[in-house]
Amino acid sequence: MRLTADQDALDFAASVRELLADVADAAALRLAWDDAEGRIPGVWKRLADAGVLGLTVPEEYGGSGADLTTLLPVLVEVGRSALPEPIVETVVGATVLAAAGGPVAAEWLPRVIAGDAVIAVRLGPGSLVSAAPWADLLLVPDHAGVLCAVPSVEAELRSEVSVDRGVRLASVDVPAGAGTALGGVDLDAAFDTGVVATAAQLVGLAETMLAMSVSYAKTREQFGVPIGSFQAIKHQLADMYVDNAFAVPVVARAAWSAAQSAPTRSRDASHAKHAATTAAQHAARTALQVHAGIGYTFEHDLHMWMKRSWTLASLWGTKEWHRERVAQAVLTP
Amino acid sequence: MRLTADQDALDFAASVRELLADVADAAALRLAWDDAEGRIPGVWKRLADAGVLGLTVPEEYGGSGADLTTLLPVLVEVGRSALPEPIVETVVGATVLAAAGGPVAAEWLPRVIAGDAVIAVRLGPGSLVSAAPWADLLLVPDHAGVLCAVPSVEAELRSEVSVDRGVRLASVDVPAGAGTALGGVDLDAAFDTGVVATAAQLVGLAETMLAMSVSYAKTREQFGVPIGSFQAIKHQLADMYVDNAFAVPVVARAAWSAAQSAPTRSRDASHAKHAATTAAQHAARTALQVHAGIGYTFEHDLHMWMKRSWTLASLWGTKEWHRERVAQAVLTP
Amino acid sequence: MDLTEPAKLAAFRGEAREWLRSHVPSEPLPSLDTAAGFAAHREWEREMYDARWGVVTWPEQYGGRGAGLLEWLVFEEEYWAAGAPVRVSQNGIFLLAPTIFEFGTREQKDRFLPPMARAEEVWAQGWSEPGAGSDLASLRSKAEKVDGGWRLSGQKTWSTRAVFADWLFGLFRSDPGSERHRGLTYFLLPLSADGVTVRPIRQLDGEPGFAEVFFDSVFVPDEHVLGGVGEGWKVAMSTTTSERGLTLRSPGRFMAAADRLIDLYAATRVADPAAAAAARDDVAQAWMDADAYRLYVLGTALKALGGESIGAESSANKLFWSQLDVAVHETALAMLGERSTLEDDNVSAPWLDGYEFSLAGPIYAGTNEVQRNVVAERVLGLPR
Amino acid sequence: MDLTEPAKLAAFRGEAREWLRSHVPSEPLPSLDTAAGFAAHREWEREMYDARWGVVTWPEQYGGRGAGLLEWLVFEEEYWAAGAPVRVSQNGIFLLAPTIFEFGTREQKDRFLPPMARAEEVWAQGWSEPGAGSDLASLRSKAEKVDGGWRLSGQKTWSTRAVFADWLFGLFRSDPGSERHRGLTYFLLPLSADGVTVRPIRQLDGEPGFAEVFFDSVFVPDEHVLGGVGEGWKVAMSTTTSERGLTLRSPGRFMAAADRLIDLYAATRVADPAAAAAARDDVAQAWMDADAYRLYVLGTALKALGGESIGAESSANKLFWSQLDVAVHETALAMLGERSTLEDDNVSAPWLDGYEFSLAGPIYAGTNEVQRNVVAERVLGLPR
Repeated sequence: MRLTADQDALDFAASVRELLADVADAAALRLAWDDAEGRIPGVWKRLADAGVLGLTVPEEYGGSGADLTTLLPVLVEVGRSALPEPIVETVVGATVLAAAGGPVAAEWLPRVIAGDAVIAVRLGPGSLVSAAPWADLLLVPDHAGVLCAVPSVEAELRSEVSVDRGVRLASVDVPAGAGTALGGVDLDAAFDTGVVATAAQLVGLAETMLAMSVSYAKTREQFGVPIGSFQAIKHQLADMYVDNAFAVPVVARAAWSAAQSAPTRSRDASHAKHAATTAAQHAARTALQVHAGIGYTFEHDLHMWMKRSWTLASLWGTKEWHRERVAQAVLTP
Repeated sequence: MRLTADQDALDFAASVRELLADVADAAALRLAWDDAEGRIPGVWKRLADAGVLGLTVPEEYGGSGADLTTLLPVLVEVGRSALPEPIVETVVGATVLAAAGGPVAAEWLPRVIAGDAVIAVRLGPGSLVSAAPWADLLLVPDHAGVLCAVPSVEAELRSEVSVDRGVRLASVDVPAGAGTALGGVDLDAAFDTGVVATAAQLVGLAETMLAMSVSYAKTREQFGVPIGSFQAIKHQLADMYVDNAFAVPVVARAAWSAAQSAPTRSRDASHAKHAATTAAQHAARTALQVHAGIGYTFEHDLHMWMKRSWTLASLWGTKEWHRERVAQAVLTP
Repeated sequence: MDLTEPAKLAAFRGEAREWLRSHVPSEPLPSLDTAAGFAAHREWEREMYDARWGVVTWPEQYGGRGAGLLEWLVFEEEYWAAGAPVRVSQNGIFLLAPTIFEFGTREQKDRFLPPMARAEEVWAQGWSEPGAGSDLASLRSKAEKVDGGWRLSGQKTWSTRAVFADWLFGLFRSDPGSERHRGLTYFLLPLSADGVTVRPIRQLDGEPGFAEVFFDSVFVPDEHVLGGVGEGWKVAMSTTTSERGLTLRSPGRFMAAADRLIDLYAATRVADPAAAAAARDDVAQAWMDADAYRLYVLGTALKALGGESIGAESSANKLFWSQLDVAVHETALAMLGERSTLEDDNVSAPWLDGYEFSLAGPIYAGTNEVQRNVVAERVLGLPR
Repeated sequence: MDLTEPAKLAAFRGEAREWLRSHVPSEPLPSLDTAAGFAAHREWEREMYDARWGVVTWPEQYGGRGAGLLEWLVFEEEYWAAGAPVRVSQNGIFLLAPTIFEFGTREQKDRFLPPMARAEEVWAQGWSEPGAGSDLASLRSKAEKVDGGWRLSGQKTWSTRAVFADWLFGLFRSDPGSERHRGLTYFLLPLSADGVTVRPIRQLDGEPGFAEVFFDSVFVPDEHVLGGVGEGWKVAMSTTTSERGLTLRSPGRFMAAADRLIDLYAATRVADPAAAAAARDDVAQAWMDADAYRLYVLGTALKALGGESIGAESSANKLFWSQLDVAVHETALAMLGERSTLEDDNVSAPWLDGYEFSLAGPIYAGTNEVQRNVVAERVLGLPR
């Protein structure tokens, strides 16, 4: 048995980590935040070249045909770096297209793999579509509730402004007759994939916020000693560590259940989103309290990770929504 | 304006505190716990002689005709000393009898004031009757739901054993035709009186558990210093203090609302029970953690206060029940 | 016990409510952290001052109503219930003014209080330094005695409002050999003085809510020293106590927030019943906590009026309101769900702003960790 | 990743489940803290031993099955799911045995392990002293070298099971001049030895779950020293690590508790719908936390099997399970409402007992305050 990704997947994630450290560090992130487009130029193509975007696309479309457990450590890295790129949306979109098959899949999947197309999807309880303003193709329900593939040029978007400048949210309206209806897709499975992928990012966000806080607590001095020598700080950081350490295996198990289409897939995905959201929110609160004033500034990097944890907590179903989904699975005979 | 009891009420409570320190200290409490009867011999009469039992009984029946705000500080003292005596039950019972009036009141109230009779009542959501095994008179609903005054000799009791040896709980069954129906009583008002009186005791329990914990933290040494010098202990005790400090005025206000039959009487009573229960439960958990091993023993006094906080938390409506009652008052337009 | 509002107090409440009802801007003013917004808030303060609602607790001679603590609490309840703007003069009228009344000379009172009350002179605070946050006594910015006054050098940070404010009050080390609480002096100076450089700091919401202030041999005349030379710590503490205590976080603010939360709950019950159901207990808790805070502060005020000192209660106070404020906003954001992070949503934006603002609560004016130490050591008497 | 249970492991599970199904006493045994109950639990241990289910992780030559960590976790899941009795041999088989296997001589293994496994010799622990709780290294009970052995003097406390146990293992200061972790030696001795006095301590539930043990010049032969003289701390730590770590709080226990909580919820939904509704979120949280604990321990076990060391994870582990255990029982008691404190109620009593037991979790084997220090200093590398 193995509860972590396979070694080759870990090695691949490590290479992505190096790539992101190289092209998407905090400085690059800051530029993207101040930029109207809100993305880091060139990164998307680099991720495509590295094989990230095609990792879970079936081989028949030119992908690597890997499952979610292989992609998982990459998604944690994406969270660690608070990367402002539509990876989850595109990966889930590609999953939907592959399941639907047909000409739409044949047309779009190779472009996704090559990094030439971004997909945004609307699934689950929410009505906002994350990454829609960045997307070339939208997978959204039409007025009859049928999921359709709609080139974004044909859709009407109402963009919103999030406190997290690293995401782009919009409401999408599909004119009657626009787009292509997608049949034979297990939408719940696709939604759960997005939920687990988001949970993985939240775990990564929490890890970075913990690391930032620990290093700050070791160097910042008050009353003549590092604040990390105060028990009040130590214990807050210890609780922060424990919270996230126990979310990690829950997220891993959810990826396995999704990859195996286990009967507990939805329950496990919701458990993962709930645990990871709780850990990330806890991490954001504690990180700010430990950083105190400096963490409250826009100049410091912390706020970009905090606000990403706020948005990812609110998308793909809130933790309350997922807790109730778990409750319905385990409390109803 | 004044949010604390009047000076004469405070002076009276101080005299009761001295009385209890004299006749109902921890040693006496311990004896009562090991005793089959479960009460401290002679205390009831002493409380009657001191005027506690007649304090809120109308003057026409020989009482002092004071309201709940005057009794409040005495009830806090009762909580502080974890006194195993049916004061709340008897006070509420007397209130009900006085409201009902007639021969039953005329027969029983003088005996209550004199300390010759204990009353137990069943009001509110619960079905257990606290102090029933000690009572001479039971005020319980008959099968038709009408509140009746039933001499305990005529009722059928099924006694229960509580982990708190300082209380006696029982289910009470009233044979058809037994007892005297009591009309014209505002049962909600009587229930709220019991709720606020219980909240006052919980505040007193929390105060004693805080005091015990602080003095232990000052004297107990580990790693060569008093454990109270560790920030982890300091902050737990500070939070414990804050919790109870903010419950105190909520309980006081509830007593005022009850005394004035304010429209917010029930909302305020429930708020008081919720706040005081939360503070006492928090205090019990923290006190045990601060005392650690020694607090976990039956030899140490702490457990008697902890267990009293458990029982009072569970009687007169749980904090969840009261929170929902507040919600219905403030959330429904 | 007596919780009936006295007739005189009720009348005061009625008068305040009436005036606020007819004068509070119907549209929210632009952000305090913009030049235009700052000016608009100055105007609002001036309008209040002209109607003698600006500084109700001040003596009449300085434009106040000589209002007592209870009137002040009542005014604050009405002020926030009316949805009135935040107070741009806050640093001055709530933090500095009490200190001037206590330690200022007659000349200082006449010079500084009237323009402060009219918001012609808005004050920024100069407490913290890069190396002196929670550990305020470790500050190093210095004041050198020169002919007729002092020359200030060094750096302050987290100076609220400094970007648009006119004057600054702060502590400087006037005795070069001194350490910790000794040898500090309390100075008042215009931010327009030669040698003063203000560098805005963007806070969490991206707005320049506070600033770093650099002092390069800034001259301050002797008459702008508040209290005795070398007694700055004693003088300043009277201010930070009021900051932590009653006069900065009036219950009215949280009662108003709890009422808005209840409105949001009612709306959410229609729009997203499941989200409302999940938040129901937290909404009730928020209302109860705001109500408990109101009662606790009332009790403290009545104690103070009864002549009791209220020292360390202010730390318990700060712990409670700062946690309450965060919880109220977290509950709101949970109900807002996917729209909770939208800055351009009329419903979400105020809650999001309020949340970001609330996150500063457990940090400023002495972190909550410091406050817990204070409660443990000064209230409970635990060893340092 | 691979979470499929291997066929061999599944077969082991099936065998264990089958045996437990047909052998676990249908009625709960009398309390372990009574003489009769203690005897009954000894018999149960003997029955398990005879079927080679008593010490599954031990080598076959000592009556075990040489089971690995995964088999052990599976066995524990099945054991608690079957509602089997608590393990009276726990101190011995989980705390002492691993130490004997690591440090014991061949003679000591042959002398002590078989009767331990058959529960003919039940072990009590002798760690804490009145002055040495969280600060274990400050213990003062001493051992004086005499001809052929040692003479022990002093006092131990919180000695679990000591009231009815046969033997005790513990640390004594064998070097009079030594301090802290140095100069301690690990001894094994019968509680029936001359000079040993056991004074029962009634715990929260009133039962004598542990005891004080007094030593008045008690002779212990050299061959009952475990590990080297003066190396007691190193030897003992291997035990307390296992106590904090995997082998004392197996997930099966909490999964079984969460399942019982779900049953209670279902019953409460009928008996008191409002109470069930108020507890719904907490019940779901309890199930999720028990499941998370299971997964975390599985992950740790797989790491260990992969050759990684798991040292300080055991502190995170202890923090999580001890808080989970309290929360599960608090949720149950909240649903039980007015009946939650009844010792004579068939439904409440087990939850009340379990709650009282759970309250010891954050205290023993290193308080949670100590555990947080360990996580902060050893895992996160924060300064001492």
